[in-house]
Amino acid sequence: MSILLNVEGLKAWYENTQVLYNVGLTVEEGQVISLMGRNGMGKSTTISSILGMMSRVEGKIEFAGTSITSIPSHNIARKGIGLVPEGRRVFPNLSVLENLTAASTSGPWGLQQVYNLFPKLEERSKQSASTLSGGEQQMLVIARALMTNPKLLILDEATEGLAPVIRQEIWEAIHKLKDEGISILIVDKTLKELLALSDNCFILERGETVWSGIPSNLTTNIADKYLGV
Amino acid sequence: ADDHKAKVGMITTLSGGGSGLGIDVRDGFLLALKGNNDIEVVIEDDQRKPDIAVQLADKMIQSEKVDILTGIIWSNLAMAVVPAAVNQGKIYLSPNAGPSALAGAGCHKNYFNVAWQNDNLHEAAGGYANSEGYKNSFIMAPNYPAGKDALTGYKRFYEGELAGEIYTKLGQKDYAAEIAQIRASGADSVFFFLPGGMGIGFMKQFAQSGIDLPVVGPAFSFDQGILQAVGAAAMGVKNTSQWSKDLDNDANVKFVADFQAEYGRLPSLYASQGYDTANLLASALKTTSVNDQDAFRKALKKADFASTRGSFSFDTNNHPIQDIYVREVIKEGDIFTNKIVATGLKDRSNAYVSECKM
Amino acid sequence: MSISLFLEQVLNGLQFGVMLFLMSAGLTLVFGVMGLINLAHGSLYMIGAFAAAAIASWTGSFWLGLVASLMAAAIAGVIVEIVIIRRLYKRDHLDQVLATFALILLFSEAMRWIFGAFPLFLDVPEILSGTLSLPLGIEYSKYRMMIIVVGILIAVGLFSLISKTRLGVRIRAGESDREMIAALGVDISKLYTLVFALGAALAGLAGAMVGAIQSVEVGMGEPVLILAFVVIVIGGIGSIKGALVGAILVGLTDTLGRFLLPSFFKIFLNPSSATDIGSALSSMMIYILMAAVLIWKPSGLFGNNAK
Amino acid sequence: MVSPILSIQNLSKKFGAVIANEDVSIDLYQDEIHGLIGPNGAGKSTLIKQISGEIKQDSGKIVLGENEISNQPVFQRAKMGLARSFQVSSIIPSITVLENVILAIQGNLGQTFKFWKPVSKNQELINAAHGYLDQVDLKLRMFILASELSHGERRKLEISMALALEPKVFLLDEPMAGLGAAGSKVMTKQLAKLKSRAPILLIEHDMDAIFALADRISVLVYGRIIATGTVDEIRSNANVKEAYLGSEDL
Amino acid sequence: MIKENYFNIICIILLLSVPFLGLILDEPYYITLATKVVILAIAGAGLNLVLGYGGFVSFGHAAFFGIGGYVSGILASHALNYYPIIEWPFIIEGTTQMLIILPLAMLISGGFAFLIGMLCLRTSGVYFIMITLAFAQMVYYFAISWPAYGGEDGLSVYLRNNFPGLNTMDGFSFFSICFVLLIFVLFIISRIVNSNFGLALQSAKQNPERVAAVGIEPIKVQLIAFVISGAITGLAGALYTDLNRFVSPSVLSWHTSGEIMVFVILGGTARLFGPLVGAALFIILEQFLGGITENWQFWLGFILIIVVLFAKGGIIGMIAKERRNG
Ligand SMILES: Nc1ncnc2c1ncn2[C@@H]1O[C@H](COP(=O)(O)OP(=O)(O)OP(=O)(O)O)[C@@H](O)[C@H]1O
Ligand SMILES: Nc1ncnc2c1ncn2[C@@H]1O[C@H](COP(=O)(O)OP(=O)(O)OP(=O)(O)O)[C@@H](O)[C@H]1O
Ligand SMILES: [Mg+2]
Ligand SMILES: [Mg+2]
Repeated sequence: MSILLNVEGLKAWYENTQVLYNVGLTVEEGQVISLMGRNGMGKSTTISSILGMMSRVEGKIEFAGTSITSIPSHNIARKGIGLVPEGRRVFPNLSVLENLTAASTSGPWGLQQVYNLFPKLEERSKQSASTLSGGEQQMLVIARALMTNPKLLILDEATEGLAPVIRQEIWEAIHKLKDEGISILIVDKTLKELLALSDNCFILERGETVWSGIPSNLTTNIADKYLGV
Repeated sequence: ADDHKAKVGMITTLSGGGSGLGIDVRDGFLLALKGNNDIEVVIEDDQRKPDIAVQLADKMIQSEKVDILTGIIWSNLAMAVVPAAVNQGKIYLSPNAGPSALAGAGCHKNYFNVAWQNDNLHEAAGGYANSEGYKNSFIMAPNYPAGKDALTGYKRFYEGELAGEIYTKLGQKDYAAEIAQIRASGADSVFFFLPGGMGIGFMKQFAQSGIDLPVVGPAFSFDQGILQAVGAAAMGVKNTSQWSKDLDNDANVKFVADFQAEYGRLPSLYASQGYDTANLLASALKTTSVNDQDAFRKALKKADFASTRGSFSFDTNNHPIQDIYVREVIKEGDIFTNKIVATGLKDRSNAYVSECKM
Repeated sequence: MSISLFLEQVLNGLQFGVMLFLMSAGLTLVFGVMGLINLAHGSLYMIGAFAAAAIASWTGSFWLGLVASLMAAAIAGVIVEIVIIRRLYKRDHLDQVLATFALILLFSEAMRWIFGAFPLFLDVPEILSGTLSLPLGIEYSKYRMMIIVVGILIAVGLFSLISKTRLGVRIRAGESDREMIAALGVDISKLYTLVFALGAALAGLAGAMVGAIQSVEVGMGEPVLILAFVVIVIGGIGSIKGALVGAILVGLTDTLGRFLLPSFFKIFLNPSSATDIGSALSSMMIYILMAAVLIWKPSGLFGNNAK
Repeated sequence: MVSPILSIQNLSKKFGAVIANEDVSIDLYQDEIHGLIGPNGAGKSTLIKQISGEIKQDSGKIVLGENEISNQPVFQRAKMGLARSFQVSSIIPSITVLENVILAIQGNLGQTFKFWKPVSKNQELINAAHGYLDQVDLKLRMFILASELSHGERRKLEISMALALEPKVFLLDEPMAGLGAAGSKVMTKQLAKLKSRAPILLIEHDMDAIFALADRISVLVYGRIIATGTVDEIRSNANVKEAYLGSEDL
Repeated sequence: MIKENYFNIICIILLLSVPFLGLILDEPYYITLATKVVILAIAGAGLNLVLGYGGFVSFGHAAFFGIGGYVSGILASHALNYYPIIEWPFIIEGTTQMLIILPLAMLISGGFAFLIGMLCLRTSGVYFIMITLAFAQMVYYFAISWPAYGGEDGLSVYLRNNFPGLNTMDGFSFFSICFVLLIFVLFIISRIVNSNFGLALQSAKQNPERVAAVGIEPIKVQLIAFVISGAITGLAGALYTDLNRFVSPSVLSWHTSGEIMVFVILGGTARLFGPLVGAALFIILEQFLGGITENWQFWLGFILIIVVLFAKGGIIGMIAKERRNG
């Protein structure tokens, strides 16, 4: 299997403060990868760096064999990375439908497909995104990322605030996506499901990759040390 | 020799809106002083802001130590600068703007107006309206002191009825509503005072409206600089002025020729006023010194210079006595300009002489 | 006062309103949609008018002048966006205020440098000069009629562009979260340059069209800027519909205020103080209107979120 | 009979056609954590927003202690003892973490209209703030700007600001969201301690936490309360299972 | 990069040296300019309180500046003409005492700020910018068309008002009064912004919902700040009338609001010395460029653009990056 995303020796800064020191991770085609670590350890920053949203990064980030460290965000996204950011960044002044059309590209994922995945969204298609409930917003951003028909879907805390039933549906959906050949990089706090789903895990501690391996190798010991569980 | 030297501070509008007027005054003034080494001129731009003008006057007086101030275009700036300056013993020669407050009770022996009292051109328009037999004028001006002076001036001489009297917003550019009122009023003539861009807008819109009434106004909206922008819409309009390019006297012929040669454009009313102001000053300096203020004032008051407008003398309140002409807008080749068609008022002084205790 | 005079004034108010809409359309677009406070909008308006006047007098064709106004303003807009504005999206709004204030100075003075201090000539084209005869004996200027038509066409066009097309949706998305829309694969910088150019072109067009019946001079953009802001704030920022309604409301208020207030005060005051108070009040009218609207609806008539 | 500290009586709220709350009544007693669960969009946050005053109910009554507060503005209700956390972190980004907490303290103490003494020299306020930051494990980060916090850290700050209000009632909208496994564990312990200070109305989608903490639970579905009861009652309620919990083996 | 405090001290020294230089070189105009900078800096400091710290951008501060100016002008002109301001129900005479005029100017402009603020603070953001402008424009048009105090021609008072023990007509004495007032105003503002109130004010700008949720009424905080701000700007207006011995509606025009705003942004918003640095730089540029070319506005615009592009957070932002409250 070929490597889709390869990150090595990644460093990143906010203004003048460095927060990533040495992050490395790889995503192979068709894999589900989880990125773990306690609060503030740099998971989201790693994701921002991959998508070209940080003002200063150093190190290697390769997607589908080409370096994407110094190209603008939108070009990275167009290469096939779809992002579900943390903190539900819906476009608040747009309706649900408009949020989706803003992101749409041609491909297997279209309005009908995401509506099938989240019927609630169809029901609310005219409602302004800012007035959706928290969980509804979360569904919307996942749907929105899918509308870009990505090769690699990045989910940052995508199940936060979702009701258990829906969360299960999301996990199932991820399974389905995986089956369709979409690679997935997940940050999530629900360890159990995550581990059941992942092909590989990376753990961050203060901006460095400190552990990586397959889920079954993640002993309670390691989990306790790095994740506090 | 050295006695006849003088330093002049010119505060005028050289940037922003309305700077065309200031530039003309300055150019006319400097033209007259060409080759005159006795008079040193310091020029500053007031940006058409009264507070800046006041500060520049302070600068001229305190730092530059000028003897004479001149240059201000606008009444409100003049009101800000002149009283303080003349009270500090400086001579002020106004090349434009003659607010009534400075002609009547507020007159001062050190203040000389070389242009006109604000009402003059409007008065002449009123007089002309009588001579043309207008009986029902519609009159209009912006809602600020100079606008009120204008309508008052017109009414002072005009003897007919008023079909309407409107004060518009200062700076207004669209006059559809007023034009509709004019159309409906049954007026037989229109008098308006709308300086600068306001007048351009009004004239163009009036011409478009299809109303066929004679229009009279003071020269400000029909002078050389602005006229090209109004274009054919101004053709045939009568306007009142104490000066015109075609005035046939030696001083004026020379002025018009020299100005064109120097600056490559036709002179304007304002340029003539700047030119006259400088010549007045030079004439007084020929015989006296600024250091002897009494004598200097007397020399100024004699107005012993060849004015571009022909006869010119000062009344007791130091404002001009002069003829005010009626001009008509014509086209000379490609250029719109004016020619004199009548005399509106002869040897006109102003309404405020008696209030001036000097 | 006759009915037909009153109707004519209503028509005038409507036309003034549409004219105001033309002036503010570009501003709403840039301001509401891109979230950019562009004080230099008036300068683009002026550039359009000057370009039209220059080209019209050179070629003798008003229509070529109009085209020139669109192009000159759009080009100026593109340059300004790429060189200056683009660096300021991430900054405080106030930096935009300062930069565009500086642009006013720069553009005004540049125009004076190039064209001199006196107003330029621009007149309505031959076929649109003169008046139309409407029912009830109303004579109405053809050119003003054309302004009404063009204004309404532009309103419809803009409205569909912004609310109906995907381009419009993306532009609006960018306003609330540029970073996010870029991360979804949209080249938001290019879009914004486009929008800015479009807004500028509309300003330029308005400058040329209005310049033909008003005056083409340095500084002509400043009062317009204020009026345009009043209009879009009354309508609700970012709403094209709001701008149109706001413009017509302002146009009617101003025109009818000017016309009716002095006669109204004549009912119980002597004519001269009635004229005084009436004209004083009528010059404040649109500001009173704006304050009243905002106190009643703090985010304008059609604005949904106060930003 | 003990009277409730917070009593919500027959609240209803509609947004156009969407019925967000219909006839919702909940009483909150001393020493109690009352869990509020329900599917996404059931109207939980809407309920909290009505209680805190951010939006106005269509009908119904809210009583805090002795006082009806249904028509009070937000800040009054906060002053009277309602502390809320927001579902999406709502902090003040341009000031430091410490100052965020100080703001809450000064709001609680009614010390806002002091114009002279610098906050940075006000040791009392600072010490108090240290205490609240300690409770959420944020003390080490207190001098950085709140905008520089990571997502999870913001959640913590949010809670610490609620603590600083020393309220009569806590309204917590998904405090665990984004905290991570470790954080949730700590938070669970803390909330258990907190309820002795003031009762908590707790919205959570984290069932481990809610079942561990809540004394009673109400389930909101389509704006209506379909069940209220103890943890065990709710767990075994078939309707709740279908509407909310799903097949998750608990 | 230097500490902001050191930079501030350097500013004060430079500012003070200008009038001394003026005295030594016998260039009284330097003193006038320095005084103008000081007065405009006071106006800017007032605006900075709401615009910088409070985060609501007022485009109507010309109203307070002008009202302060007219209070001074009207009181003085009545005193000079021996003509009472009101004769019924009781007589109010004019005065030329600065010690009465200045507080009164602050009181009245503060009062206006209260009324205007109460109505305007219902809105926010750009709507606030425009509604404040609307009120200022109403005052402006009122002043232009109201004939009692000169209308558009303005009101001349010929002499500066009196200050016990000083000859205010002497440029240096008048400068000293203004300078002391500036320092006093800056001191007050620095206390306010660092106080509890200041914290609430800065917070209300960022997140009013949050502020309300901790039991603080954001509107009340903002209204108080607006009133203080209006009063300070009114003080500057009164001094400006004294500087020019003249006041006219042009100080009420939106250009004045715009310029005060430009000073604040140019110097650095929410920086104590921002307005002073901004006003000084602006006026130096205006004088310097005006002296070398007729097209100085072009170059002024050009330089301002360069400043915005390369100095994030204004001049002080560029020189002293780190921003702490106050
Ligand atoms: N805008 C910012 N400016 C400065 N520092 C920041 C900013 N955003 C995050 N940081 C810092 O960067 C570090 C990493 O943050 P990041 O958001 O990547 O953490 P995370 O692993 O995603 O945590 P969480 O689980 O809480 O979301 C943290 O220490 C945080 O304080
Ligand atoms: N202003 C509004 N206009 C229209 N609908 C609204 C508005 N505010 C909320 N809603 C709708 O009301 C319903 C209840 O929303 P609420 O935020 O209370 O849900 P919730 O129970 O908190 O959900 P979650 O667990 O997902 O946060 C949702 O369907 C939401 O879309
Ligand atoms: Mg994160
Ligand atoms: Mg919720």
